Amino acid sequence: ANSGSDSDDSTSGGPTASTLRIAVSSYLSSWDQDFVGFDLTALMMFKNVFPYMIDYGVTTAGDSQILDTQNITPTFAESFEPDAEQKVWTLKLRRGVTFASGNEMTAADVKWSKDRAFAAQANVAGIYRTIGLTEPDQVKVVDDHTVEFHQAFPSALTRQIQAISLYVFDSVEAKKHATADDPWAKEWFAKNAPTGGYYNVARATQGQEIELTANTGYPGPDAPRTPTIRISVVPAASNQRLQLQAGDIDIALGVSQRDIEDLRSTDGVKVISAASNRQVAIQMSVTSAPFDNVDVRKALAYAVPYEQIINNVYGGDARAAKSPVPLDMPGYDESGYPFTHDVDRARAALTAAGRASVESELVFEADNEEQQRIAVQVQSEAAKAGINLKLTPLDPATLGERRTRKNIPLQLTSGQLWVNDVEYMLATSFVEGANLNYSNYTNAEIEQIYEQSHTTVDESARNALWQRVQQILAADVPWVVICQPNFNLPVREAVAGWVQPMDGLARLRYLSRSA
Amino acid sequence: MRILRFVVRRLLQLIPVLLGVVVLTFLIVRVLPGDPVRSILGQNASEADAEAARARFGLDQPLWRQFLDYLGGLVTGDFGTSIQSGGSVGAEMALRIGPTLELVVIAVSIALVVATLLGVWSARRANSVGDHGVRLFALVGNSIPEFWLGLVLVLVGYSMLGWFPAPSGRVDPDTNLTPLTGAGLVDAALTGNGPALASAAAYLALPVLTLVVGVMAPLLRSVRASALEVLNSEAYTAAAAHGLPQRTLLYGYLLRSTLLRLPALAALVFGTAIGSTVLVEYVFSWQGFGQWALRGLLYRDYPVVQASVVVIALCYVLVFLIADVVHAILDPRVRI
Amino acid sequence: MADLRGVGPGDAGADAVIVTGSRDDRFSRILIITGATLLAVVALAALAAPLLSSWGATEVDPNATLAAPAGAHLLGTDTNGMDVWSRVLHAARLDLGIAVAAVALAVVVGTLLGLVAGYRGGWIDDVLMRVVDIFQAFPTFILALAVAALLGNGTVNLIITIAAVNAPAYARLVRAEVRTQRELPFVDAAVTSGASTTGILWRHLLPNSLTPVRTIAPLNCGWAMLTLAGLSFLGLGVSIPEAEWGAMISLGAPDVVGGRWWTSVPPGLALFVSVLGFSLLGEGLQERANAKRR
Amino acid sequence: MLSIENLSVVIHRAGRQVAALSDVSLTVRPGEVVGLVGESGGGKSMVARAVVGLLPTGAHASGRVRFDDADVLRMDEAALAAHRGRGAAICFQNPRGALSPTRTVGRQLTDRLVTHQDMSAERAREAARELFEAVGIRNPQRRLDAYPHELSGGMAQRVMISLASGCAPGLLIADEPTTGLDVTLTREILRQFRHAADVDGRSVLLISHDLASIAEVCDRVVVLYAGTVVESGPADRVFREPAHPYTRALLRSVPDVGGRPVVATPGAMPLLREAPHQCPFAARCPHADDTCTTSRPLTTPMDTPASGMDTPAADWSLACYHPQTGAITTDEAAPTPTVAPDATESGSAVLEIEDAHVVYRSRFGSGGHHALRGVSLRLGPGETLGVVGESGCGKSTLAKLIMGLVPPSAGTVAVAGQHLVRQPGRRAPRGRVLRRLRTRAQLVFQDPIGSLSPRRTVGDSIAEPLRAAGLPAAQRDARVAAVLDRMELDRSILRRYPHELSGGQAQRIGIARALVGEPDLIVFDEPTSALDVTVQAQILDVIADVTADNDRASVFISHDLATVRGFADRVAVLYLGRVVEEGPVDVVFDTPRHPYTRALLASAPRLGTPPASVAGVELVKDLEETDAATGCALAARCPFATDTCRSEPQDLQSYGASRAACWRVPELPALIGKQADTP
Ligand SMILES: Nc1ncnc2c1ncn2[C@@H]1O[C@H](COP(=O)(O)OP(=O)(O)OP(=O)(O)O)[C@@H](O)[C@H]1O
Ligand SMILES: Nc1ncnc2c1ncn2[C@@H]1O[C@H](COP(=O)(O)OP(=O)(O)OP(=O)(O)O)[C@@H](O)[C@H]1O
Ligand SMILES: [Mg+2]
Ligand SMILES: [Mg+2]
Repeated sequence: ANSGSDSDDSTSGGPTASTLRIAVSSYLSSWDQDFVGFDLTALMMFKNVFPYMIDYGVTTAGDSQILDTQNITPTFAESFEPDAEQKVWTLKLRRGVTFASGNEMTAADVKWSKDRAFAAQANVAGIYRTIGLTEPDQVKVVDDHTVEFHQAFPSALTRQIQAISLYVFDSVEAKKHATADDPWAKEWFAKNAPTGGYYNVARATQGQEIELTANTGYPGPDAPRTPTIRISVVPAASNQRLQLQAGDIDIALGVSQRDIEDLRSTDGVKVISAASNRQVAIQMSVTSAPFDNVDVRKALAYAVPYEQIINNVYGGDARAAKSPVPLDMPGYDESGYPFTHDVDRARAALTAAGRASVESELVFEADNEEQQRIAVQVQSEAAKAGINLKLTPLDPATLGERRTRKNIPLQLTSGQLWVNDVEYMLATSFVEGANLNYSNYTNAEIEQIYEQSHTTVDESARNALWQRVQQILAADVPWVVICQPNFNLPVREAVAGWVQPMDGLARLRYLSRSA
Repeated sequence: MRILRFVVRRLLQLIPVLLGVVVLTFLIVRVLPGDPVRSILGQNASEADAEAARARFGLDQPLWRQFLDYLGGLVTGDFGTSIQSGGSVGAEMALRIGPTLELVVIAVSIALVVATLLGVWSARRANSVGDHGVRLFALVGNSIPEFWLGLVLVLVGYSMLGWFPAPSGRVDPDTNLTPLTGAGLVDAALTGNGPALASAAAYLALPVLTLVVGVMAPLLRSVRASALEVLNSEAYTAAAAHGLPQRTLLYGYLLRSTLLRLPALAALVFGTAIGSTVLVEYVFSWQGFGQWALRGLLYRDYPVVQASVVVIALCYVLVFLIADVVHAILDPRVRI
Repeated sequence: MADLRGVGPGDAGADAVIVTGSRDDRFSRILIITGATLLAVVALAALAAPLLSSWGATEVDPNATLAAPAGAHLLGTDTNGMDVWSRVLHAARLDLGIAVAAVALAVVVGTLLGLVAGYRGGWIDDVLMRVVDIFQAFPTFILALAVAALLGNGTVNLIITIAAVNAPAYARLVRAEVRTQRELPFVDAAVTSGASTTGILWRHLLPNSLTPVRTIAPLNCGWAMLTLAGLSFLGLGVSIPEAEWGAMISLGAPDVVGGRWWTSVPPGLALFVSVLGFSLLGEGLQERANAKRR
Repeated sequence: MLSIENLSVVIHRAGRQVAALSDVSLTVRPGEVVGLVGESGGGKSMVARAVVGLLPTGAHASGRVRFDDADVLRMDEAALAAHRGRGAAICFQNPRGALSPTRTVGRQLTDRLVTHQDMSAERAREAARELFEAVGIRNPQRRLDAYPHELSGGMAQRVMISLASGCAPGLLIADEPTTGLDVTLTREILRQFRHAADVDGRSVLLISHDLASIAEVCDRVVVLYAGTVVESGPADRVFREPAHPYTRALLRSVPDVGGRPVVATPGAMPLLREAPHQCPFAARCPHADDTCTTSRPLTTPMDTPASGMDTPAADWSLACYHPQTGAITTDEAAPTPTVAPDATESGSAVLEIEDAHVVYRSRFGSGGHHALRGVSLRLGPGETLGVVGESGCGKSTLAKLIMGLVPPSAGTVAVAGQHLVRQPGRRAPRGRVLRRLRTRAQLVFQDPIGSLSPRRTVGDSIAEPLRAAGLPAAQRDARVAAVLDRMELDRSILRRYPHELSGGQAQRIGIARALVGEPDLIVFDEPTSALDVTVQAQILDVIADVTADNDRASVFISHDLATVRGFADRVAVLYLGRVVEEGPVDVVFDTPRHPYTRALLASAPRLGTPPASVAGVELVKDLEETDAATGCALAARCPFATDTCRSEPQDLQSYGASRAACWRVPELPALIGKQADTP
């Protein structure tokens, strides 16, 4: 690690096969997911450090391993099953599971943890709302190892939602740090990583580096394979690349697209590729001019150079998207989605809207290089169709605020749904007031389909609903769906066991490194 | 004793300045567009959740109330709670300021020493090829953007030559350095950790070099000009005309007079260097104060921004104070 | 007088001892001329940008991202498929413009503050100087970031930002100068001649106090360009797709690692040359001023 | 000891060339004090520099500078290093500047002692203390640890002398050691050099532009003009009967307390680009003819006995085709200016100062410097008042007070009946009214170039008072043109900037500016002390002319009594902020009452005949060492002070036509006689 050459690792006493070194772009904002801590690094760390009761299984797709969104299995839990009505879910804990402090994990810990999440009124509490969990009282301790979750209504998404929310803290330890002012030990949680997950945090230098050691007491399937993982923060993408090339890190999570092209042909480095459900789109505010006119929206949809973006921004390594529903999501259907890059039709659509040209700002994330490049391509081509865009990069806080105010006419979004299901997609993106519905889009029929889907459990019936949804969206065009870039991860050749996460949060326990 | 009185008086004068900085920062962060709580809440948060979060951080209070609370905290050394991490800002800052100060102090010190040596050397050979060479070199260094220089140094020093450690972190984790102040060299020295000392020094090399090159030119120019002025002064001529030996001339008559104007400039340069660290820290993955403050600003982490500005301002005014004291010590004409 | 070896050993036969003439003036002249030439070249490039390039500054070539320098693109294209040569040329307008305008604004504001504070003295001086202290104690980049975030990334706001960062130095400089000038007999002479306060400030103190400002300003322009580049590097400068060297460097810097030097080296060189131009000019002027003082 | 033969120095600078010295030859013998005199730029310092091998960069020297058989110009580094200091040591022109500001004077002296006298550090400190004592520094132990800025000018000059003698040089060179010092100090410092020659047996080369003050200490004198030696010879002879017209001109330019009027020599010294081929003084010389302008006179010994002398003087030589003979007489002088009518009693006063006090407050709160203590003066139209006193006695403060630049902290000041600044119990005028009022009194400054705004043209500066009066441009131009004519200046000068002016021109401009608004009062604050000797005389001429105007009053401030005598009607002697003696000029000069006035008169430089009537008083200490006593301010320095003097202040008392503030006026003549008997 200190010389820049990987040949003398073994002699210099540097990390051996037992240590895996990962570079990330930023340090996690906090260890406290209940109250704060919502950045990607943090969520990824939580996934590996918090004891989650259930998680996705693993399946193979093509020649890569991916998380199986259809198969959610107990990990720290013994079981997590609903009653017949699908309203009351019973969590059974394994016996003898301990936190790093030696305290046993009990139902009281689960209860305290969930009470804390509700008290926080922040992200977990928000997510629970989608499956009808809003009150601490709805979480009931049955006995030392059994907890019941009483949902207000049944939901097809419960497993998925709980897979991303059901973690448990060492309440005995935590209460020691609680005070009258700070009953939930926020101060302590902010600095101290909860223990008891697949990995424990051995050392964390704020802003800089985190060292994880495998939790040998993990009771479930897929125990961690690498004893030690060192995660270092390297903000500059080019530095990550250099270190990967030099063998000073094994996995670079923050390398830019153009470096990936080069890294494919670099000695000692391989690029793990997989199809991804991450979707890049432009959301058009249907409530503000000029995109309140559907023809203008269509004009933009015709003006976006899809192929050019795939080629220029992703080096061809992306899939064209033909529907707001991501490829690979059950129910995907591209019938009737007419939009391709066609300047003439774009102009025609604009004329149909009675406009010769329109002006708007195109908002994107300031530090997001990918979005910036897309924005440039879009701007350049849209201008040819008479749509003049002013590129507006916004910092996270301003973007957040303007999104809450819902006053962004046009914005680039990219992301993947944590739950691979159209109902979840509608819930988050297309129903009135949904959080990701930056388009302010509403459609009575979609609202109705959404209601209907809660209780529709039959697969084909659901697919029928989804087909209709896609037709409506193709006609209303609230979004211009640009493409679905593939996932690429450059790693050292010695690294094995990567499992492609459908939520974008790496599960480190599968990874290993040969000497 | 006089010096002490002078220092106390100057410290008192600092109070309005710091108060001004506090007020200004407090207002500026709140006037900035952007919502500090949205980014911690997650996508599913409702307006009520946001309100609750605001209340948690006291952001629902009227402005004057917030300010008084903040001021009260400051007086007791409490910088508040970071919105982003939920942790104490004071504690976070303590971890961050050490490394950055170490970087800047070392860089500025090196720059000062080198500028003094080179400047005097240059002035004594005024208008020789060597003199022009040194000046041009400093000018060229001064004209390269720091971040660009940093990238090149990483590429050459680490990637191509492999002489320096990877631009990640501040010390080799395998040396098991116990962080005390956060400043690698200091911690290593305090804990008597030899390997860590060497490692921390190796990690410091390139960022320090980047900063040194960036701040060198003005210092060099100033030293050279003052040295020339002294060399041309009647006082120096008189000493030389009385046949004093070179050594006495150099140490007794040239050096101290030459350095008179340096402290004020050094303080200024220190300020610039602190500013530059934002970029240098990014390029070298140094993760110090600059990156912390920048992140705080981007996410409108009010307490973090406030604390970082106040602390930088404090550093700055203290450095100026130190510069004044040093100047007063160097220059017997200064009345204090 | 610098040279103590003014009279050196001569060979016994020769009657005269000749010492070579001073090269002070010559070197500072070389500095000034070189600096001015560099700047003139850059300024010319800025003016003639549309003539010298066949691509627009923000024009995207859809078929050529990161294309190597070749026929159609003299210096290749960047990650967005924009022509690097043409952008480097066009960027000169923005960079020079912003730097010069910002420094000019800083000079005007700083000079006015310094003039008033220095001449008036007393509590006005105290208050103004504390304000200046506050601005100066404000970390440069944070101040710049705050103004940028507050007012947005527009060109005018960048000018204001960079001016705000620089004005305190001028205020100090001018104030110090005015305070020394104020004690000189010519001010008393003006007072006894019945000149008004504004007359004294405007006609007597201002022109004399500007001397140090004049030599600092070019150096400062170079520094302003670097600040602008730094801001752009942090994403707070000129926003894409506007052509600006700092932004171009920051966009292209990662490419260098992959051997695609053309995206960031040309803007880097352009920036370097311009800053160097200002530095040389400033150093030359300062040298000349120092020589005059001697 | 030192023998300079045909030394020529040409300085090459970018775009210009200066022939600083041309064929200069002179010798200094062991134990001899040689004076080197001449106008500024004459090359005096260049000679000094050549002797220690310290010529400026770009200098091209030829000839020989023999020092104890070695040629300084051809010495190598090592030899030079040995020669500097121990061979010849210079006391520099400006002692404040020549002392390193960041090293204690003690260290600076011990540096020299350790280097040149091979002393140990402790021994050197002891020796330094003794040296300080030897040059008359009181409390030397304490002064060793002082920094140069803590010293007064006189003290700094003494330190400088000690530094030079600390090198134990064979030859001591003093470059204008008394410039900027008062008359009283000047005498004292010059004596130090005589002492060095007489007691330590050193050779001394004494450089000055001021012939009068060094006349009495030199054995021989060398007169330098435009880089050439025009005359050299025994000091007493040369000063009594100068043979070269330039030497004569120089001597006539010096004011004399005896009342001999100053005669100005028109023109200025040429700045030579190369060694002259003619007599460099020809252009200004009343005796010049064609010979003078076609060939340069060689330096020849005076072979004809000077008038009244029996034998030709040894080594008296000069370079002139038309040597003059005889003492300088008043015949050559212009007629004395007309005496203005005594207007004190009649009519309204132009200036009225009533018991004015000025206190400079220190920046923080308490304390402050009481610069003027109860000054009362009254001046009628057409009258000229001379104000004299040592440096720091409050002369400039008085000028500022009159001009309204400082407010009186007590008492009142009125110019033409108007009050400019806030004064106890009165409202101050403001705005345009004030600006107009201000132009009624005008000030001519000591520093002629510094008092002109550096970045405004001369024309602009002159017109300033007219602008304040609101005159239209055309009228302004006419008035400016008129005043320029009176100052005998060319119109082309209007477009120049101050730095393009010579000192004399600048001072004419200063006077023009003062005159242009036709003020009721002009105050001259040491208007000639920064000027060159011959230029001084020219400016004094102009001032004499201006003060002769009957419709205007003038105040002429000077540290030098002699300067005042020529044109003042009355004179006031200022001491530590108080007027100690006041009266008609002739009365005060011929029958001084106050011991301080006597001391000033006694130390005033004098050429030719010694003073007839006035026996001198020697003050015992320097001004800066006295602390204000409750009684007479002079008590601490006065050799005649009694307990009464020390405890009770005396007001001005009339003694005939003049008034003086001293308890012992009646007894003084007797006391002085006694003092003279017992030295
Ligand atoms: N460093 C220099 N460079 C160029 N010319 C110089 C320099 N020093 C002196 N001179 C010129 O040499 C001539 C003689 O100067 P010098 O200093 O010897 O005169 P000075 O008689 O000592 O005059 P002052 O009474 O003003 O001291 C002057 O004309 C001056 O302009
Ligand atoms: N602005 C000021 N603040 C404080 N003290 C002052 C100020 N100006 C003058 N003094 C002091 O007042 C005293 C009188 O000063 P002034 O300038 O009137 O003397 P002067 O007689 O003109 O002396 P010189 O002959 O040196 O010009 C001096 O001791 C001086 O130090
Ligand atoms: Mg001289
Ligand atoms: Mg004075």
